[in-house]
Amino acid sequence: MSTAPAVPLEREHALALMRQMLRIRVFEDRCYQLYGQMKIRGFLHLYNGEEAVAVGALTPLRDSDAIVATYREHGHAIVRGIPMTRVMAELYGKQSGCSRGRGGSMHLFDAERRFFGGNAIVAGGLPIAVGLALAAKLQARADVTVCFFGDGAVAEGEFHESLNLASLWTLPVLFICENNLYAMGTALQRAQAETDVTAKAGAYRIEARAVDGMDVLAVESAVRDAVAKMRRDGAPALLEMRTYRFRAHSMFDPQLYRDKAEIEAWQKKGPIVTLSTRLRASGLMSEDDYQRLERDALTEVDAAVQFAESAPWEAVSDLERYVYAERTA
Amino acid sequence: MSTAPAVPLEREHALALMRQMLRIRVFEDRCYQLYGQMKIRGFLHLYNGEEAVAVGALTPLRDSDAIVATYREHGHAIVRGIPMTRVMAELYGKQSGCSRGRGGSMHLFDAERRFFGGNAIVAGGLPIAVGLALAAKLQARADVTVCFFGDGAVAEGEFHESLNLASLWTLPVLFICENNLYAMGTALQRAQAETDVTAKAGAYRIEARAVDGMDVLAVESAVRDAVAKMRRDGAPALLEMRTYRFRAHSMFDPQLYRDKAEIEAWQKKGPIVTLSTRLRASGLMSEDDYQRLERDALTEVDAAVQFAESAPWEAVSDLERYVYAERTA
Amino acid sequence: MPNVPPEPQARIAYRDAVREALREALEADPRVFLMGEDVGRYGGSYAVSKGLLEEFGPERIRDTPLSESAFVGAGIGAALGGMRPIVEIMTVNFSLLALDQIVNNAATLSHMSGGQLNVPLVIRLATGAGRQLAAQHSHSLEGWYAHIPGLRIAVPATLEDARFMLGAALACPDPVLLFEHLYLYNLEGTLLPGVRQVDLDHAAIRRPGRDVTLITYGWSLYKCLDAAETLARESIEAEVIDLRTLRPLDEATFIESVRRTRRAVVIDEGWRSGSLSAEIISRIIEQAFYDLDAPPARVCTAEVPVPYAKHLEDAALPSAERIVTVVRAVLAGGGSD
Amino acid sequence: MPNVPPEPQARIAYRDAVREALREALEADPRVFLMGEDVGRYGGSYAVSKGLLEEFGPERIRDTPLSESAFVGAGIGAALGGMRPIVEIMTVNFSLLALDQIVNNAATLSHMSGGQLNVPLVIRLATGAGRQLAAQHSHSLEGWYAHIPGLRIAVPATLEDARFMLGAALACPDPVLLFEHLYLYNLEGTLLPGVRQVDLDHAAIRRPGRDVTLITYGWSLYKCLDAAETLARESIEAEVIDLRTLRPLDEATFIESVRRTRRAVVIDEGWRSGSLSAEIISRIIEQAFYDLDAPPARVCTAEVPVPYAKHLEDAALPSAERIVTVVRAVLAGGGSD
Ligand SMILES: Cc1ncc(C[n+]2csc(CCOP(=O)(O)OP(=O)(O)O)c2C)c(N)n1
Ligand SMILES: Cc1ncc(C[n+]2csc(CCOP(=O)(O)OP(=O)(O)O)c2C)c(N)n1
Ligand SMILES: [Mg+2]
Ligand SMILES: [Mg+2]
Repeated sequence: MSTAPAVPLEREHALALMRQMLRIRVFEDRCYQLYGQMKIRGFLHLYNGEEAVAVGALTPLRDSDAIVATYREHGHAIVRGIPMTRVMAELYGKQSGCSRGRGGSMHLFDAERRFFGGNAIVAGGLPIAVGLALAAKLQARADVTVCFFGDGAVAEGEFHESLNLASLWTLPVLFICENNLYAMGTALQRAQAETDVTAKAGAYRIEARAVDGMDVLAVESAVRDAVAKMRRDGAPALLEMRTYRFRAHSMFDPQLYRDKAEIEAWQKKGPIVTLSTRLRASGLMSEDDYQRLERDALTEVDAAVQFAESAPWEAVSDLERYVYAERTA
Repeated sequence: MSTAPAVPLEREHALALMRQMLRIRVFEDRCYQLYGQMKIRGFLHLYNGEEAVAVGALTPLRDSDAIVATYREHGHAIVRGIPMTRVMAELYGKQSGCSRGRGGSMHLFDAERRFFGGNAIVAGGLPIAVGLALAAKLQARADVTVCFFGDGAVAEGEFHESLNLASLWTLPVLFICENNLYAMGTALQRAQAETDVTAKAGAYRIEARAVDGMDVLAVESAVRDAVAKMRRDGAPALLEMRTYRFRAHSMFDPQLYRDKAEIEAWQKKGPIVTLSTRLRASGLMSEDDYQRLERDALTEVDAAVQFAESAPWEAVSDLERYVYAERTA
Repeated sequence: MPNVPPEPQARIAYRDAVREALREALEADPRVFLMGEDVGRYGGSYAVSKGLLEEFGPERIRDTPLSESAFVGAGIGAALGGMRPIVEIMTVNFSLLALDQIVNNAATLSHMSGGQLNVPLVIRLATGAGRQLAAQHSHSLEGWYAHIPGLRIAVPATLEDARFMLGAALACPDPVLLFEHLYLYNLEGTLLPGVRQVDLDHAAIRRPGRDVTLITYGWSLYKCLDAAETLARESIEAEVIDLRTLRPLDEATFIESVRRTRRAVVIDEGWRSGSLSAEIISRIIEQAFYDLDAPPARVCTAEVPVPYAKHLEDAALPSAERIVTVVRAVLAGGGSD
Repeated sequence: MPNVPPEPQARIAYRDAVREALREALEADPRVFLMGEDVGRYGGSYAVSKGLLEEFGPERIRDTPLSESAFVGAGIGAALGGMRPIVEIMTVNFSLLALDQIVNNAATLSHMSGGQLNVPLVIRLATGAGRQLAAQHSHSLEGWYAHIPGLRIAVPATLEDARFMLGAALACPDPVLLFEHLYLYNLEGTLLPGVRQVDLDHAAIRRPGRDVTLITYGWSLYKCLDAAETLARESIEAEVIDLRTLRPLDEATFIESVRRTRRAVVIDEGWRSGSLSAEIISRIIEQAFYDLDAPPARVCTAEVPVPYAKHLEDAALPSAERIVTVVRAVLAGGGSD
């Protein structure tokens, strides 16, 4: 498993990573509350504990790269730059939401930022990522497509078909498996005959590495390396991020399948506390810095809630719009 | 690649293998003619060149084992013991056919002989084989399920899902890949990033071996060993049979994708000529023996054609039967 | 048993009725087993199978990987192999990944083999919208599946059907798909005393009436019953028919009803175009055209991928209000909304 | 160009018309590429794309592995990425393996993203029965697909549509499924001079008539035209409408026709229950009920997985004879067969 690199870390960059992780954490915690208040409805899948993956993976990307995510994608959306206001408005189902209230938590989109969802079908995004990479290749662009999916997705046929196709055609897709050890209540070892996800990549001649997904620096460096190589050789790669979700699968999950001790053990190696300890130890971040970042995140989330609360509803008369493209005469 | 074993071969057994291969070859050649005469219609996929696989694989099985095959399954059906008369009648679309004329070449069935088709969807049989093995396991029977599929099927998601499930649940499925190097006109290296099919089994912790699929003795011994082990430990296995089809993919294939020289080279190592040479050299088979076996096969095929010609048609009034089970009051 | 007072019926939720059905089936027949995603440790994504793993063990309550095509196909194979599998596809939305197995194998094997094989497989699927789950989690495809010969499609709408349809499905040698509307899992009530089994052959008149026939199934049944209440206050007596099985359709029941009421409205959560309601209307036209006083009408889901926002989702789905409006229009000789 | 005599039209087969359309599209727009199983080296399983690999090279004529879900999904992704992919699914039968991508992604992305995304993807599929390919290779699911909002479903039945519908589909920002009946590939004739493009919006009256409207599409069009010939000999003038697109339906054209003829028969190769014909009948009932002299009727495929044997397959499919019989019954005030 690859861990953080030995290159010196700059204060500004370190704080930027911390800031992004805190933005996600505070956002998710607020979502949790808002669900209790019935402001957010439908399925809600929170990212607590996995922040290092989205932050580390998206930080090294270019604006022209494409991203495909899952239904647990608030963090990815926010880090990619979709304003938190628009993400929160989407969770409220408002017209100002990033999908005009039609998508909700599982379907955040931003065409301009090349954020292609938000897919609620497990493994459903992998073929799309392959196609986005094919488009880039055919257009001779050096852009990569980063595709996130869970450990549960590995069992789906689309995982197999997509990895083969990407490798066969030498397409620049970075497959990022967010291995949080469970697919709903199904532990990896009850879903996979071979639990080492990287071991599967060989069947497609794809290079793969496991990464400590609780360490944002490890994630960032692994992705940076993989993407740099990919821009040169155009070949796909797979990174398995070993991580853990701190909260239930969704808001309806009594978590019968795992015990508190396991969760607590993982919380001790949480991505925020890990980076925090490290930065304090190395003197790159003070307690004040941390407080400020957290305060900023709270302020931003407050503003997002404010925005969402006062945002307008889509008119019911527009229900049937956007099913087909609107033709301009 | 595993080749023939060093154990002594008995004359009777050797001739039985030869007999079965000749039955298939002569049957297929007749089908080819009959297609030209428009006696057989629809899609017709002939097995010429691959006879050693069906013969070697089915010979070691018990009556209680289950078989799942593809649309290129005449050989398997015949070796399994479905009377040639009923197979030929099926190709004619007659009521006496083994599927009452409803299935045709791609859908031969025999419930009694546990021959579960005849599946025209590439890779469609793999999940069914997993389920048959699951049934055997739940019923504590030591029966195995043998599942045939082509190299093309390896790219399908169902290959991946089925192998994982069989291994995860320790189900006695023998996956036999009939790797004839092409899926229609698509050569393996244009379909697979990793062309070694056995290399894929590791991703599911399944044991795999490549076998010389032109050598019926090699096939038989590999299957015998795999099945013996499977009856003990219940775990799935994969055998890749390296073989070649001598004829076109189906009757509509101009074979633009391969050249004559390649076909001729493979024909020289054909399963019948290979076994024949070997048996003659070792004195286990005389020219007379061979002539007699071939004559017997011709006689049997003649009789099958005779039977099919004179067999009755299903009544049109029975068109809607068998869609649902007929309830006995 | 005369003179024995009926046992007081405990209140039961639809979810629990399904669980009771599962438990009964598992107890009664060793060939029965349940498999699907998270049916075991998790307790079922809608808590339907909660406790069954502890009771019946992991051989009979099998958590599967996320491999819809393979485990549905494995259900077909196990059925061919002599078992009586119950496969749960978490929701109908994911069944699209298993559609090849369902349509090309489960539905064809009997006919294609000339009647040699049967596929006694039961597939349970949660279906429907109404919980703000958005476009990929809100399909109502039961009517769509009803197009496929070889399948039987059943939709338990009442507690009794939730409790006993599974038994009927397991007794049937054909593949049966049971669609449980996710909105109904919380439905509570008492089981009708005396009901011990149900069939898969007959529609049921859930409310008799003389002025118009409302033909429906699943969650929409309750919307129809609500609408009928409202209409009754206007002295319009609506007969409400619960189709129960969508394939084969028990057309005798609804044709007879429409012949009496001379007016019909079909209510169906499928998207309007090509919905089951179109089939029902066509059957009425083919068989009772000259008995009609007005063209049959329908209330369906708007032709949009179901949106997340509540007000939009509500607007997209059939509602008691829309049903009332359409019934009034039909009584005035007019048509669909 | 006055005074220039029209070029003599060469005879052309349907298959070649599709190939010409592909060639034109590939030449006109560098964003267009074709991918699918055996479209390249093999030349297409129905020889449609023969020669294109040599002409346009392997980057634009891409042979895919047998991975329907992945390459259809890749088509969606490529469309999102600015390309204009044409994905060939060898036959509709195999599209069941890609249905999740088609229904849950291609059809929903525009709406689900609030109109931000479009999926300008064209999927070509061979469809239909009639070649003794048996139950797993004879589906006619175009009507079934027409149930899904977000998709456009088009069925070229004539040489002109085979030649020009692809262009219209590529110009459309929405996902379009083009169903080519495998029986039509050998159809030969000359292209109507002057036709240079077609739309995806309108049905076409292929034969005018006053006594009854036959509504159909695809291969069945020719059966209807044959039936109309027979009927004409009995002085029954049938109007024949080719729907051309099944979603959205151009109902204006057939409703107007039925209002004139006052009688309708729908002919559709889908299985009868839940077929597109039911939708057509429902639309007629909803909009022209009071204009009808007899209940509309339909001729569909029997409700069986299509059998191999020729006499059984023939009996299962719509035929000119059955159409004639049903039309006579409708003219006598009766109904469907
Ligand atoms: C094809 C499909 N099957 C089932 C589901 C229901 N479901 C939603 S999330 C989930 C678990 C996925 O686990 P994983 O891929 O590990 O992602 P995680 O939730 O752990 O991030 C399941 C079974 C689904 N959405 N799609
Ligand atoms: C799912 C699916 N896709 C496509 C086809 C069309 N098809 C029939 S056979 C075939 C090639 C299969 O090749 P392989 O698995 O290697 O078997 P072989 O024919 O060589 O024995 C194809 C593409 C099909 N039948 N099923
Ligand atoms: Mg997970
Ligand atoms: Mg092959």
